[in-house]
Amino acid sequence: MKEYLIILVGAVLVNNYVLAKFLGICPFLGVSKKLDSAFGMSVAVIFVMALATAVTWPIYTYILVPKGLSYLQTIVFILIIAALVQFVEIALKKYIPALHKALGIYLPLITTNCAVLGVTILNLDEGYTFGQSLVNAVGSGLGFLLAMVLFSGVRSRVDAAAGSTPKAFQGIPITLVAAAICSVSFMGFSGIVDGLFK
Amino acid sequence: MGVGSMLFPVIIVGGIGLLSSIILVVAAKVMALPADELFDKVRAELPGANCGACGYAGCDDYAKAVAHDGAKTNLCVPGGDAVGHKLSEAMGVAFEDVEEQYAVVRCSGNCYATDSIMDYEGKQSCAACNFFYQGKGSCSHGCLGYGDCIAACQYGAISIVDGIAVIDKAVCVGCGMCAKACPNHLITVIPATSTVYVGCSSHDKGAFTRKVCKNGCIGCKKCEKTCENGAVTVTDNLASIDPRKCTSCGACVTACPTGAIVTCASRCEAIVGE
Amino acid sequence: MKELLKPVVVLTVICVVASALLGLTYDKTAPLIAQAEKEASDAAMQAVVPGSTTFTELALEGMENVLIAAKDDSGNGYAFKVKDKGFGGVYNVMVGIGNDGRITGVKLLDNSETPGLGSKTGADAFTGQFPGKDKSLEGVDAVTGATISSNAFFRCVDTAYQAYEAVGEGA
Amino acid sequence: MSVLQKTLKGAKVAHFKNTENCESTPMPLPKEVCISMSQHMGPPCNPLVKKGDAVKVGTMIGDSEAFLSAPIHSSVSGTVSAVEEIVTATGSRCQVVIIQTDGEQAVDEAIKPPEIENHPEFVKAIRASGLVGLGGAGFPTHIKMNPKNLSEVDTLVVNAAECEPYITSDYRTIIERPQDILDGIAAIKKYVGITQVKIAVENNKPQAIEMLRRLTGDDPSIEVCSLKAIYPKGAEKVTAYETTGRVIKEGMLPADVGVIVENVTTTAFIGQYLRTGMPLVTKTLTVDGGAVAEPKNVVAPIGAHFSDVIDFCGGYKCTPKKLIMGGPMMGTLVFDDTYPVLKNNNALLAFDESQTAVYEEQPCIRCGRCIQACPYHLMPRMIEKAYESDNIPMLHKLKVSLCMECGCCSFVCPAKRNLTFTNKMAKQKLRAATAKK
Amino acid sequence: MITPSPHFRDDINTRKIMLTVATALLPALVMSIFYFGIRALLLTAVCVVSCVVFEYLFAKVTKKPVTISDCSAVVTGIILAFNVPVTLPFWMAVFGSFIAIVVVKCLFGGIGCNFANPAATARIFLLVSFGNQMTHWIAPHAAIDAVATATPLKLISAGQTDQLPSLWNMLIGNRGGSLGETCALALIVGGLYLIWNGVIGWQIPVTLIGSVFVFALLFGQDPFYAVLSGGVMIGAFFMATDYSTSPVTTKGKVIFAIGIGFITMVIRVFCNYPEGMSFAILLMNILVPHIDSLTITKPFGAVFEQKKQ
Amino acid sequence: MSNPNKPSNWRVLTNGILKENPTLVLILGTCPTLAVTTMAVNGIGMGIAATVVLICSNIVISLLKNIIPDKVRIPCYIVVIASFVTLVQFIVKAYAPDLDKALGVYLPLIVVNCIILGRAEMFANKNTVLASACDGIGMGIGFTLALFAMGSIREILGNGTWMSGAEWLGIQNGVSLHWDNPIIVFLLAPGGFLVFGALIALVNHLTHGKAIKKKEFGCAGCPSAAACAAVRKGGADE
Ligand SMILES: Cc1cc2nc3c(=O)[nH]c(=O)nc-3n(C[C@H](O)[C@H](O)[C@H](O)COP(=O)(O)O)c2cc1C
Ligand SMILES: Cc1cc2nc3c(=O)[nH]c(=O)nc-3n(C[C@H](O)[C@H](O)[C@H](O)COP(=O)(O)O)c2cc1C
Ligand SMILES: Cc1cc2nc3c(=O)[nH]c(=O)nc-3n(C[C@H](O)[C@H](O)[C@H](O)COP(=O)(O)O)c2cc1C
Ligand SMILES: Cc1cc2nc3c(=O)[nH]c(=O)nc-3n(C[C@H](O)[C@H](O)[C@H](O)CO)c2cc1C
Ligand code: SF4
Ligand code: SF4
Ligand code: SF4
Ligand code: SF4
Ligand code: FES
Repeated sequence: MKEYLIILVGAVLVNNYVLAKFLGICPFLGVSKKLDSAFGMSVAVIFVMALATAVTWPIYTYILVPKGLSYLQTIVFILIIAALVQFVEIALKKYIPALHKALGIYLPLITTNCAVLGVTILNLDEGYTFGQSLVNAVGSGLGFLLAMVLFSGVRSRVDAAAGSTPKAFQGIPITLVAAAICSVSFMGFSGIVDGLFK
Repeated sequence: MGVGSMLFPVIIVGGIGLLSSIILVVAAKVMALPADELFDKVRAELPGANCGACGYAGCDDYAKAVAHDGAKTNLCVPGGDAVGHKLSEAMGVAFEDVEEQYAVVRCSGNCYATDSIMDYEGKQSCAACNFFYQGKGSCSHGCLGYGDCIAACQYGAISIVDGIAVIDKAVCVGCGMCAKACPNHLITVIPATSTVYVGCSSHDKGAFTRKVCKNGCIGCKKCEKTCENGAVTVTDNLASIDPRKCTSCGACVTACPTGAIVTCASRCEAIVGE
Repeated sequence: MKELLKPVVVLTVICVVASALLGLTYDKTAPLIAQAEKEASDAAMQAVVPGSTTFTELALEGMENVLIAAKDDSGNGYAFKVKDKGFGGVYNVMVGIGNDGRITGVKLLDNSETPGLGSKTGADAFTGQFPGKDKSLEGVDAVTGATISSNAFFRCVDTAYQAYEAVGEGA
Repeated sequence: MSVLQKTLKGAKVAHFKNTENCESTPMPLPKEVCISMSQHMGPPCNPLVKKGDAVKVGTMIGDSEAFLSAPIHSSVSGTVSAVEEIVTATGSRCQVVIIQTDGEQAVDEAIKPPEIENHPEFVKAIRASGLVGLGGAGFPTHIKMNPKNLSEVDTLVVNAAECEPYITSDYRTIIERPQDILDGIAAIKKYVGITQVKIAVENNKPQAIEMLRRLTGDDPSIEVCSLKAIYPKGAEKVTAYETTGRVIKEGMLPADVGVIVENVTTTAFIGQYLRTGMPLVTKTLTVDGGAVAEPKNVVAPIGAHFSDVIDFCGGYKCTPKKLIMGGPMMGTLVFDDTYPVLKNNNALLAFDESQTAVYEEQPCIRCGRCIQACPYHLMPRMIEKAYESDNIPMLHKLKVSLCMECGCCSFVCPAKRNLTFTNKMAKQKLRAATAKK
Repeated sequence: MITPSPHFRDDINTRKIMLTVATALLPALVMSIFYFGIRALLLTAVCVVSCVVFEYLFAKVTKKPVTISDCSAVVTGIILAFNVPVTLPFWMAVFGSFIAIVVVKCLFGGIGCNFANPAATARIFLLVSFGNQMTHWIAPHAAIDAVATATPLKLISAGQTDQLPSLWNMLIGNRGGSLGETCALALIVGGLYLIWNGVIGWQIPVTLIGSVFVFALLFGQDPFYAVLSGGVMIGAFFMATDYSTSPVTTKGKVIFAIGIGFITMVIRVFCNYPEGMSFAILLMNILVPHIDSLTITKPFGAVFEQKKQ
Repeated sequence: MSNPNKPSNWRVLTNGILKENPTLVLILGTCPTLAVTTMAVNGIGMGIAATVVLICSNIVISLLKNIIPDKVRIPCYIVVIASFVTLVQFIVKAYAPDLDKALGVYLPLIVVNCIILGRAEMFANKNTVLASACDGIGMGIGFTLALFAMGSIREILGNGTWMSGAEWLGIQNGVSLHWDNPIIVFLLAPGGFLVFGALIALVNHLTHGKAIKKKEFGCAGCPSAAACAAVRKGGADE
């Protein structure tokens, strides 16, 4: 239990994918304008991250490694994720249209979100077990959600004042500066994992 | 070496590729929903200005109407003929000309023609100034010159020249956003072919108008009498020109004693002449 | 049917071709990669045990923080690759210990310390203090502002000594 | 009002009641009056006279069928010289009747005290008097006196708060015409079936409070409520809440919670009218401001030009920078002093240079003072932002439609933002947007 | 002249407010000069001047109206100086001012538009960049190049509670720490002055100090030391109350202050940094837009339609 | 975009460097940009790796564009890209193991770099092999330059060195400024965001500066609005 918590807290607060590890920056910049879409996107990401981890971990551990083919990791993983996302989209559209309406528009964006491929690869780099990997996937997704939700508020403030921002900084640049401030604030949590679970 | 080292990779990656493509193809088949391809096609052709000139709530709405409700394909004003053609093509219907339009400001009360009655120090916007005595000008119908219309125009067609708004016909696409923004409803969208229009909106009595503005329409009816095509009528102290009858001959322009009837060329010159 | 089959075939063929090519190249480059890795590891070991050229790996049981324990074939001493947790996470150190039980050299390997702070524990100014010291590490100063990283380094050295003693007993 | 009830917020506005000891004095008859056909809420009246007609004091010169209108009477005797259209200070157009006075002030023959037996007759008489709310809004009083739920209306709140700075005309009414007030209250009690009366006075007028308490001391149904002098205690919903604890909800009328709120001078006029039958033809205004030579309370004929009123007060000391019709918090500016006195004018202020700082709008510093100050707990700063970004749903959510334009938010804003005015524009924008739907 | 109503305004303005805040910070400045010597004054001057100059230059470069006359940069400068050790090299202070004024404030549109507290953010940037210099605290009345002393928080986190200064010394500021944060008494006096003046409400300071107290108890620490050490006092009265970066409604302010208290104690107790005030302020700053939109006031007499199903 | 005369290959190539710089103008591939640019040399390494993948995949995809059916377009592209990425991984691991460590997980993540997939979708899919190759080269150089610039700024400010760790490029030790107190924050995540934002703003300023100003004049009732409108009219006729 404790080890799972360690992974979870670490993934959400300390090694936040967006603010500390630089994964999934594109949606972070692109979809954080409104709280609703930030939330929707994040939920979709959590979902796909967990699903992708659940599929890729066994394939890597039980097929690629025994055959000495771990170098195929990249190609196999991305293929699986791409197919998975597309499949999930089709399936949701057909069977759970309500959910598709909420998350559907974000799904195609996810294939090219480094956070998803990143989490599957990093899980293996860290040598996590299947359970740990799943927890890490969900935790990273939650970290992504936290960053997105927090940032959507900041964005609303920043965008509302966009008129008084210098021309050259309007749009993406000022958003990045805001991200810098958010990311520096998260540094305060460094060491929290050791501190909490001493 | 060789075959051996290639066998497993090929089997595994090929297998996953095969499997996933089969699943996708089957899934697409089994779970297929009618895609709204027509909508996508139509929407892709629209300029995306979401100006509402078509009469629908934005481009998506218009695309939907074209794709499913048989709306006309020539309603997108900013897109002009080009978009009209493409939409017709996408829908497989005959193309009708888009009526090209542009916006004109029906006020000629620039700073040489009329005065300001008060020293307005409040918020610098037409809508705000209009709250006080219907604006700072001695003519309460006139252009306030704070440029609410400029802010509304996505195309940068409007500028303030000598205290009144002037629209550059060459830049204006006729979306009508400015007309909605003007608190005095001075801006109207007219067909591109009509180059003569009345540059005044005052229904005040002629005597009063003459007092407050040199360029205002005083309702003298000279234009009505001059026009051979019967395009000009004066109602309620204000002339109006029916663009369908007007041949842009310019007779009324010369006849007007105050210069309230103008040509768009003279207006556009004002912009360049500045 | 054809329209159903085509995607399947195309994707499969692309996969097959791609993976075949990858398999081939892997065969070609794998030895190179392994060699590069070994060289790096050897270089680190050689750096901490002066005069050494080749090493024999020793088996150590029950010490999960010791990644590699190796004995210099020419008898100059031992090299231990030890892991611990630093400020930022992984913290690997190579420690060389001579036959006299004194440190012959240390080297910071993989780490995720803050560049400019914790990463200073990899700089010569810090690691240069170690050679010649014994287990007590008397006179070694921590890097100011990076106590946590320094302590991680000290713990690594400590672990290396434990491994050294274990090896010594075994030998 | 219970002890636990929280009072509504507001702004600590200085009082400047400079003219509180200036007895109201009638001004000499002007040469010409200009009587507007729009002196009330609701559609303007139609002129009943034309150029050349002779009129007398009290002659009805304008009326309308419309529900929310009240007739208009001539304030002088003389000849109509013109009926024309003007643009009013608030931007609407209306007709005015211009009358040249003959100096005789002959009273119209039809004028006589009304005979009233019952409620419908009372309402009819009030309408005939041309009375509209003298508290500022100009709401026709006969409609207030005739609520749909007559039987449920049990309380009359006499609004003598007079919360705006400078203005003392209501105060003078209390001091000078207490009997009119009591008569008015008695009439309303009798015909509208009121059981309790609250007289709301701000505690910066201790003399008035003391006097009213003395006069009503033996009547248990009348209570004189002393309200803390935090602007705007005179605003209808605020007054009703502070005196009775009843909340007039969004979309409700005072009558829906059983209350009629009536300005004190309006009440006094009812008393006077029932006695004399003279319709509303004069109005007491406070004339003050740095540019006025002798500030005083003036009884002016309705329709008198401001310039004549000011001349009576010794003319200008210096060039006025701002001419305010009404109080400084809510009044409207006029740009020239030919504007006529209206029924619901209660002050005319001519501010000099030193009183008219031009406040340059600075960026909002998010201090939250505007939110703290708004008596209605609105969020002016947020409304401003929503207005600027055209966020109609947000304007709706922020309930900008409730804003009474009291001016507290603009008053307290350290960045000098024109919040009240933006609210006004936002209200218009929201109305336009909802109308479209 | 025609202007919208009201035609009569309170005579308060932005500059008066900022100067009042600056005045309220004076007692703490005097105390810090008393404890740390003239360099405290110099460092504050460097921060203030560089803040003002950066704001001026930014306006010039971007061709915007120069706003230095509102004096908000002065307040930022003083607060920034109060948040760093007295030994900090001047150029680092200038860098901090750059971050505060240019990066955090002006780029976002200047006063009122910044979502993060300029001084707190700058302090964190400095802390992250110059860990050594930013944690080089000297004892009161010690020479500038004296060996570093431990702050009370450092002692608490190191478990050396027996070496803590007495509560009285904590109150009057006779302890190691950042330039302006040590003398709790002076800060409280300044804070009360601001509350009395109506520049700030009592809600944020009281709730913040209260929540630090409560969470300290919950986390098993001495609440009095928790409240008097580190930047709690300056944070509660001067930094968490910054208008731009705190919620506008009373309810929001209370939530905000509780959040700061909680995060401060979490960082102090569980994280690497001995002090969490500035991080907590910054983290809660980020939440302010959400707090604001959740605490929209209910207007007097408003009727909200029932949500449609 | 219905311009019939396609831009020349040279134009395509140079486009990527400033006008359509993938990182600083199109804002694609943000993650590696931010993550690996703590050192100038990492920027170069990442840039070169991505460029190689970009060129190769552009070529292959434009070759295959008529064969690949729509339904499996994305998976096919991804497989092609992933293969090249894996190849590059082999090479880097074998010849520049230090760079491999520095790039870490971002090396395999080139697969999902939006630049590559984006160019495949937007360009290679529609253009000839040669044009696609040119596009790949142009975009690749643009990407590399941007990363190099960012890496240089961050390394100089944050570490007080420049081009250190470039042994695999044959550069020994790089330049050291002998700065006792570099501003470490520039090496960390916040510094990354900050420098990236500043660079984009700079490019914004350099490229759009004129355009934005023109628009502003047209709208804000500035004295030269009329002249501006005339200029714009002239521009439209061009
Ligand atoms: C952004 C940041 C990164 C840090 N990185 C490290 C680090 O890598 N290693 C380390 O020991 N301390 C690091 N610290 C410093 C610690 O948080 C702590 O202040 C320090 O270990 C105490 O050092 P001292 O007792 O040597 O002064 C870092 C601090 C900050 C602000
Ligand atoms: C259509 C309408 C009907 C009204 N009916 C009544 C009524 O029956 N009883 C009443 O006391 N007030 C009534 N009012 C008056 C208003 O509630 C209020 O007193 C008036 O708008 C003046 O308020 P103010 O001076 O605060 O703006 C009515 C108002 C309107 C617009
Ligand atoms: C901000 C504000 C302040 C007001 N102040 C007063 C006041 O001081 N005295 C007053 O009689 N009416 C005042 N009113 C008008 C009242 O709301 C209300 O219309 C009036 O008392 C109703 O009486 P009436 O119909 O006799 O005018 C104020 C209105 C507002 C919106
Ligand atoms: C009560 C109060 C507290 C303030 N606190 C700070 C502060 O903590 N940090 C800061 O940089 N500026 C502070 N300022 C100054 C100013 O408001 C700040 O620069 C704004 O954030 C600029 O938008 C404060 C101002 C006031 C009125
Ligand atoms: S001038 Fe008016 S109609 Fe013409 S483009 Fe601009 S907004 Fe549209
Ligand atoms: S045309 Fe209308 S909107 Fe434009 S400046 Fe004139 S009054 Fe304002
Ligand atoms: S929002 Fe309206 S009601 Fe509230 S203080 Fe401002 S003007 Fe008064
Ligand atoms: S009072 Fe003024 S400065 Fe303060 S929040 Fe409101 S609008 Fe902003
Ligand atoms: S590069 Fe990481 S999400 Fe786009």
